Amino acid sequence: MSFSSVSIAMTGSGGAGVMTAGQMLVDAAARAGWYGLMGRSLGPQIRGGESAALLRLSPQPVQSPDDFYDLLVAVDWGNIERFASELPLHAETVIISDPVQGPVPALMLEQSPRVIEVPLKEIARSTPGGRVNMVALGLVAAAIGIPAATIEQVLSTVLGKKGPEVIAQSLASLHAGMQAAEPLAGHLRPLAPPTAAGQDRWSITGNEATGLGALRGGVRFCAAYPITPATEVLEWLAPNLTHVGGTLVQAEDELASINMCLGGSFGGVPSLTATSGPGLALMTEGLGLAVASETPVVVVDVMRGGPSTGIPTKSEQSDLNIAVYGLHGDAPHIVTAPLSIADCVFTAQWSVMLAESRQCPVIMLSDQAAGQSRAVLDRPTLPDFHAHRLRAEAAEGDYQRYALTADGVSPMAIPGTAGTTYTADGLEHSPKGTPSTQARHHQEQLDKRLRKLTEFDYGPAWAEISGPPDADMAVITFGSITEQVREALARAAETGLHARLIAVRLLAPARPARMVAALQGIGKLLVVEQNHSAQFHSLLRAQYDLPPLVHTLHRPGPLALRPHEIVTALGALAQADACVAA
Amino acid sequence: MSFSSVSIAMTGSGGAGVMTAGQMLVDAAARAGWYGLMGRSLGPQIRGGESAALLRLSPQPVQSPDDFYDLLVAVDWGNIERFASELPLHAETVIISDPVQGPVPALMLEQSPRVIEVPLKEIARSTPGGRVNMVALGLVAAAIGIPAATIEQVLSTVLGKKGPEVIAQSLASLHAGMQAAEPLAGHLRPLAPPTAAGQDRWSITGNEATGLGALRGGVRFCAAYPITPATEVLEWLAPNLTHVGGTLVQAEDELASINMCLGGSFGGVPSLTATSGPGLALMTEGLGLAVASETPVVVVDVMRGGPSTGIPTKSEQSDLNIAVYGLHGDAPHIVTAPLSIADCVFTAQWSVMLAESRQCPVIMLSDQAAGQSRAVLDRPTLPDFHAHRLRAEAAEGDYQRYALTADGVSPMAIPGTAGTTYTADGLEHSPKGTPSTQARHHQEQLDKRLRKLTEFDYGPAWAEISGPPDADMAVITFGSITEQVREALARAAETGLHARLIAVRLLAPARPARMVAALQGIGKLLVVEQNHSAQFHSLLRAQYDLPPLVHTLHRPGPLALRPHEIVTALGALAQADACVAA
Amino acid sequence: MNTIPCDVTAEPTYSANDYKSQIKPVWCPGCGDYSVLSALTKALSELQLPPEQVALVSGIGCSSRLPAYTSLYGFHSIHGRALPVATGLKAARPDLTVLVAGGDGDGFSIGGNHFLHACRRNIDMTYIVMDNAVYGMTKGQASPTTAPDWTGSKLTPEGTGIEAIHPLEIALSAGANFIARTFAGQPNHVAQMICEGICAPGFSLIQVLSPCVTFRPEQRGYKEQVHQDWSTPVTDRKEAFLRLLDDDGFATGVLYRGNHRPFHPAPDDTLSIADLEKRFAL
Amino acid sequence: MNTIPCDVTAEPTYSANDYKSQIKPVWCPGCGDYSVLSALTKALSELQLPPEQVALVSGIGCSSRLPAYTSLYGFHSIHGRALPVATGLKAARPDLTVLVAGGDGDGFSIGGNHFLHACRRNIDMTYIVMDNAVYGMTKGQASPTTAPDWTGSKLTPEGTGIEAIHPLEIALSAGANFIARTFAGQPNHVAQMICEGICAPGFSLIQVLSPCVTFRPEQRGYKEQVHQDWSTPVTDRKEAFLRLLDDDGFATGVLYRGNHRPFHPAPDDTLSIADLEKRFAL
Ligand SMILES: Cc1ncc(C[n+]2csc(CCOP(=O)(O)OP(=O)(O)O)c2C)c(N)n1
Ligand SMILES: Cc1ncc(C[n+]2csc(CCOP(=O)(O)OP(=O)(O)O)c2C)c(N)n1
Ligand code: SF4
Ligand code: SF4
Ligand SMILES: [Mg+2]
Ligand SMILES: [Mg+2]
Repeated sequence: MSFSSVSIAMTGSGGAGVMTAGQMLVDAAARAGWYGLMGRSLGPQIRGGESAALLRLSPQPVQSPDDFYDLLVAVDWGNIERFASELPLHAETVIISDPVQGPVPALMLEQSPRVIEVPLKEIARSTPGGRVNMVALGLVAAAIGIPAATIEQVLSTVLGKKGPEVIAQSLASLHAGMQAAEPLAGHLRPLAPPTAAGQDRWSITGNEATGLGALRGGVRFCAAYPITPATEVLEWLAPNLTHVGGTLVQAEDELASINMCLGGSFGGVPSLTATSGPGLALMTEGLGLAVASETPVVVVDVMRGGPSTGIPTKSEQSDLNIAVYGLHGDAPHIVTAPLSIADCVFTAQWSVMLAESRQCPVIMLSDQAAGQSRAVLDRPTLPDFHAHRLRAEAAEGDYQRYALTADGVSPMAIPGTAGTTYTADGLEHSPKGTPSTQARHHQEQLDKRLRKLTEFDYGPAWAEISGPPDADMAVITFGSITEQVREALARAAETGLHARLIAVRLLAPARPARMVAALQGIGKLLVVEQNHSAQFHSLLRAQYDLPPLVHTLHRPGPLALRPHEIVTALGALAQADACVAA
Repeated sequence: MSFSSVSIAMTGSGGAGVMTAGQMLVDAAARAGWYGLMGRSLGPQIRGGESAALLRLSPQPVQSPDDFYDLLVAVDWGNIERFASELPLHAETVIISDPVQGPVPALMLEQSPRVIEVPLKEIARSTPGGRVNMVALGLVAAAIGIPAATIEQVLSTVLGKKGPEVIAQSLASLHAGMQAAEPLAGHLRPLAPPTAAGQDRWSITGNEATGLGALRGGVRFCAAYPITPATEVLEWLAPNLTHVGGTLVQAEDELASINMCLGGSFGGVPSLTATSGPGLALMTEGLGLAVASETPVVVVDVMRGGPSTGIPTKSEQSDLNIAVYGLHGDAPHIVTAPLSIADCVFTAQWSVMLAESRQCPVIMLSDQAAGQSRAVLDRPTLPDFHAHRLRAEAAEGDYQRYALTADGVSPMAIPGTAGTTYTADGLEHSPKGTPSTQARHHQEQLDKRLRKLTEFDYGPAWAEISGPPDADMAVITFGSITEQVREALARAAETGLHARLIAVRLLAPARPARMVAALQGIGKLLVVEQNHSAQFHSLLRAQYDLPPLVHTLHRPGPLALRPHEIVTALGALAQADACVAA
Repeated sequence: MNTIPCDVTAEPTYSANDYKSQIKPVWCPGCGDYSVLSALTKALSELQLPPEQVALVSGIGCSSRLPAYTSLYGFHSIHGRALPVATGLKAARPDLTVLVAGGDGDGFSIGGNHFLHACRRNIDMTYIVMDNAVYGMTKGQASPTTAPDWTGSKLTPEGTGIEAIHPLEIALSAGANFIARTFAGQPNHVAQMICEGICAPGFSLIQVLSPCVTFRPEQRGYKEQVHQDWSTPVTDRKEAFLRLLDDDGFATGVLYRGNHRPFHPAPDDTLSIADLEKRFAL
Repeated sequence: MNTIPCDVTAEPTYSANDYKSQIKPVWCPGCGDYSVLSALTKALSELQLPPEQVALVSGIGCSSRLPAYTSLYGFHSIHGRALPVATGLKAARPDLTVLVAGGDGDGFSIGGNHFLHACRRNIDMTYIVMDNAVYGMTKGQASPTTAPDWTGSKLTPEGTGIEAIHPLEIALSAGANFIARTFAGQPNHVAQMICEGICAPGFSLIQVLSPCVTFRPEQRGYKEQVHQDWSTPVTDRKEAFLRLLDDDGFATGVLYRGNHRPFHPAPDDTLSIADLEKRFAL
């Protein structure tokens, strides 16, 4: 491991409250100066059901899960078989198990972790109004060395509204838990001391970050239909959009939400909606209209397990195909993907800018792992770009909404402007917008709609490229698993295995010249993605000339790809013989 | 040209009736022993508006349009600029123009065709109740040598219901037209004599053929929402499905029609619907459910100009992307395309068989050019295969709807069967069908759903491959433009340019081993398709290893690709230097 | 058409339990949907329908989880599309008894169009809507039956500001043939309504007020609010409308029992495919 | 909110022709939609609305071609989605006058759900449905307002066998605030209804019986069938329902003029983005 961190899983079913405890732990660690990450593994139940808070804390910035958990605190073992595979352990792992919950399931003992029994429930019972999750919280905080004062303060703030009695009871449980941490001493490496904050720190989830990026980019209208795991984007936007002078409408379905956004955007107001796979499927007809009528719009797809209803609460990167290719007809549009939780702000903001500038739909592929995880990170330096739409000025003459311009972008008139009225149309049309079945008009408009996307300079933001310029190996990836790849590459470098990182933020349109430059000198390529059919690999094959030797590492959700697996795949690629595989 | 044929365009706006005349001409030619093809070019108007009947007649079987029209009969020149480019002429073309309609538009004179003025309207006026389209019909029939008796007979049959007076008037116009044909003598090569019918002949459109194939395959339920140019599939099925004991329901929209089909199919009845691009876009969520719940269903997409509403009346092959990649999540399914009008029967029938056998959705990509064109052809020899779904028998034990079988197909219980009740689900599930969020179940079911498609033996029907086994050049294509490619290859062969034809009927899943065999010895490949962004080419790149030198010939609709263009592209490929392009 | 033995007298073969599966519901403790499940199985045992002759189709939502908890043929489809799936099934397999279940969001929001047209098409099936005036499954947003001033949703923190829909009125307008309302807290009444709905020809709508204890805990109070005012159904649309114009949303019983012709696609089975092919011959 | 000068007295600036474009309609000669176009331009000139302040949104169908024939800001969207597009537009740009136009297929078949929810949401816009009880554009299939025994469609050669929908009843149930019916053959009346619809707050529905001379030539007879029975609007839902229960589908005039609160999203504009960012800071 290239830096010091502690990974902790807290599991518990029903109203055990492990999410609350996990959240407080991250908050406290953050206040005390650590960086951190908290993901969630949830069952299908609305209330209760299995759940796990998946934390990683570190003195260095961290946005990737680690290979294994150092500490697993089981408030109970309910339904553990359903998600045990999401909790990789190793021989150094410490399991805290409450004897009243029965023996540690065999499944969890395969890697021979150390088991320490702590009667969490009994301890909770021993304090009046005691809560087992607070006991667990105290135990963990003490074990890894979070200052008591900080965790107490967080607890008091979070439970503030519940009144002094509840706070006092919870504090008592917390303290009881802290005292119970003693047997752990020596078994668990405490966190390395926090680094002084050189910069402001933020605590933010990917879905909140996406909402913020949208507002920063200029979005002032949103039509919303809830769907897991995208709902929080919409819920964050609802009050905040209003606060900055915008509007959110709850729609009757996704057909309505996308088309409402087109209406808002036609009115000149940058518009966005967020959804997940099933909703995106319902939106593709509307997105096609956005392409043909050249109406800017952003759709954030927070990906979950598919196909169909699939696994709504768990992450996957399997909507790449539909995002890039899912519109009928020749329908060029833009597809982006944020590379981390923090990058959700940048990518959402950039997506709005691109939609407005290119007058086309942008699909941003976030995912559950980024969207519903919280990170404590340095306040990101954020770009200034925001919505700029080329507008037509009031005119007397013959306004051509779909004029054939050199760069393909035509000035767009906004209702209210005199002299430039026109009818936006999804039928093929002349430059003026008059419906046309003529071959020439069709060709011209198809050319124009493609040109405005392919001949635009997206700048370096199309991908994040790092690593040695003389590397002959590269890893190419997209989306939130970039963080795992980053960590894997750092670790591999420590063992002398150097590879370049190409993390693609712009998935469509293709950037052939940029890719040639990015692949300069690369003879071996590893494609890393989280889905079953290696969709990214097939996209890359279709659009780019790849090096002679290409390996892929792909797996569907919900098992996160772990850094060590990427290191292993890279090692195998380094060993592989180009001639055999070519 | 490798065989003798005459190509005729009849244009006219408003109620001029060129379509009726064209239809009668094909019918008469057919009865007299010729083969033929009639396509349609239509404007957006419901009634009136520009239209052209596009015919080709020949003693040999013909399903491809020719390079140029030999004869253009303009009943009038209304809106000719809108579709002139769809009517390629050459110096040998004879234009029949009615002087009262004004001079021949300059646009039509660019290739210096011969113009012969015939006062069609005046001739019509000279017979009581005279109709200008019947005059034109008589003129053309006489000029190319269709026996008068046959055309008279067809006319009387077609107009039968309108009563003897109308028939008599129309016959008078017809005869007047025949007499007016005299000035054409010597200007137009008459049709070579018809061949004796060795076999029954059929007159059928692609949309009718699709309906027939569906019934032959076993379809007994259809839910329908009209859309151009797919409506005729549904309209043909409406009475005929009923006649063979099936049911058609008109749905409120395409979301309903696809889901009604899933309901019918869940009930054990093979189900199909037909639509075009915008409707397919609305169906992808339902298709994803079909994938996950393993419910057989066939969707015929009769492609038209896209994106969005696009050009509804004209042909294009631009829905390949959405058909192959348009479902969210990892959603393997089957995509087929008929290779000609006649092949619509085979491919529809095969598609039903595949859907039933693989328990998955099949999207069949037909197009306007095939669907709305009528061909006179030898009665096709049709395969026997039909729906066979692996059914679960009544059982006492523990029925597992999604059992992990070797070939991936699990016996499906049909409601009414005792002991095998289960719940079909779009949520990820265990083999039994119980919703599950477990990584293992997800992986198993994803593997199974892929395996049942990739490990199936589709047999030689996956593609039609012809041409010299030792060729080093091949043309690869799909869909109804295969006929143009066939004709081009025949012509090229006459000039000593030999190439193999690979016409792909199975567009998904990929058949890598078969493709390796098909490409055996091929160093140069020409990809031919009718769309703007070369979607087929990018699909091939993504899924197959292609020869070192690949050219593409692609163009959006509505201009049909003409055989000579393909010959030219092939010539250029033959000249091209592999090393430069590789 | 299926002939449902709506006057069963013989020795019963199936107990309510025979209609239950082994799967443990994902519902929250106290959720109204548990009672609907019990009531449904009770109704089926009263009618003594063989489980394999009954199909239960649903969409997506907490309530839409119902099928897997039964021993019927089930189709847990996608959000909003239960009615089309059921329509296709019944049209293709008129011999089956087709039931549909789901929530207010599934049925009246995303599924609103199918609701309208299913009422109008009036195919013989029974639609049970577990109405909790909220999207339970996605953690508490307003549905079409939510009051405009409910501020419990983060998506509409000031309330939706739009009036709740009247599903029974829409059903009546659109042509449903049997319309009833009941309350999950009275499972015997729910069972009775389901029995009557199944036995009524054409499209039957049963709105079940089914509390969401997690996101609408105040709905526990429904039991004080409901009143069985519609103990005798009316058969006249006008009277039914008048009833609804006075409705506070909590009257239970059969609102309306009509006389509309159910839709019957009628295959005639008169020709062979060879006959059809002949028509293409010249 | 826009304030429409519904009592114009000043010297008129815009003639009806100022609201027309140069584009020749694709409609068949004699189609009822021509009159609706004229009536619309007449209504707008009566209200003297500046063309650039008015947006006209439509779906797909013959009738939905309307926008391009006007000089307004138009959005010819996709089949069935005119109302959501218009809703987004009005919510984002409350200063504009928003009109929506389309056919019975577009509005009540594929667009039925949006119709329901637009009535309910009651946003200030005016929806003109050119009802010809047929899908004109796709060459003559039955729509939701087609009588069950109409055998003119190849898709339902025996008739649909299902009852026609009652769009005004649905609108009334769902919460539309202004509901009228008129007939294309009486363009002055159409214009008047459009004026009143625009001036009425909230969602206004105007059903225009607009003959399809090509696929429903018998509709030329509408002119003998219509009767202006609803010359005074009622403001009470109950009375409106009673009117509809007696309706033969040909009464014209304002059926209902309600008092429902229109939906107003209300931005408060109180914080900067920097303020929001601060909330993420530790
Ligand atoms: C196309 C689509 N959009 C959104 C969702 C997310 N979703 C699942 S259930 C649901 C609402 C459920 O509400 P309701 O039908 O009232 O059922 P309840 O959970 O209240 O019983 C939503 C919005 C989805 N699964 N699919
Ligand atoms: C998604 C989709 N489905 C189907 C169609 C085909 N379509 C175009 S217009 C139309 C019906 C039009 O009927 P209506 O709205 O009554 O308009 P009219 O032509 O009668 O004025 C249909 C089905 C389409 N364009 N898009
Ligand atoms: S969230 Fe509400 S509706 Fe869903 S299971 Fe819980 S109580 Fe029932
Ligand atoms: S088909 Fe009917 S509705 Fe369409 S333009 Fe012609 S007359 Fe009008
Ligand atoms: Mg609900
Ligand atoms: Mg219509």
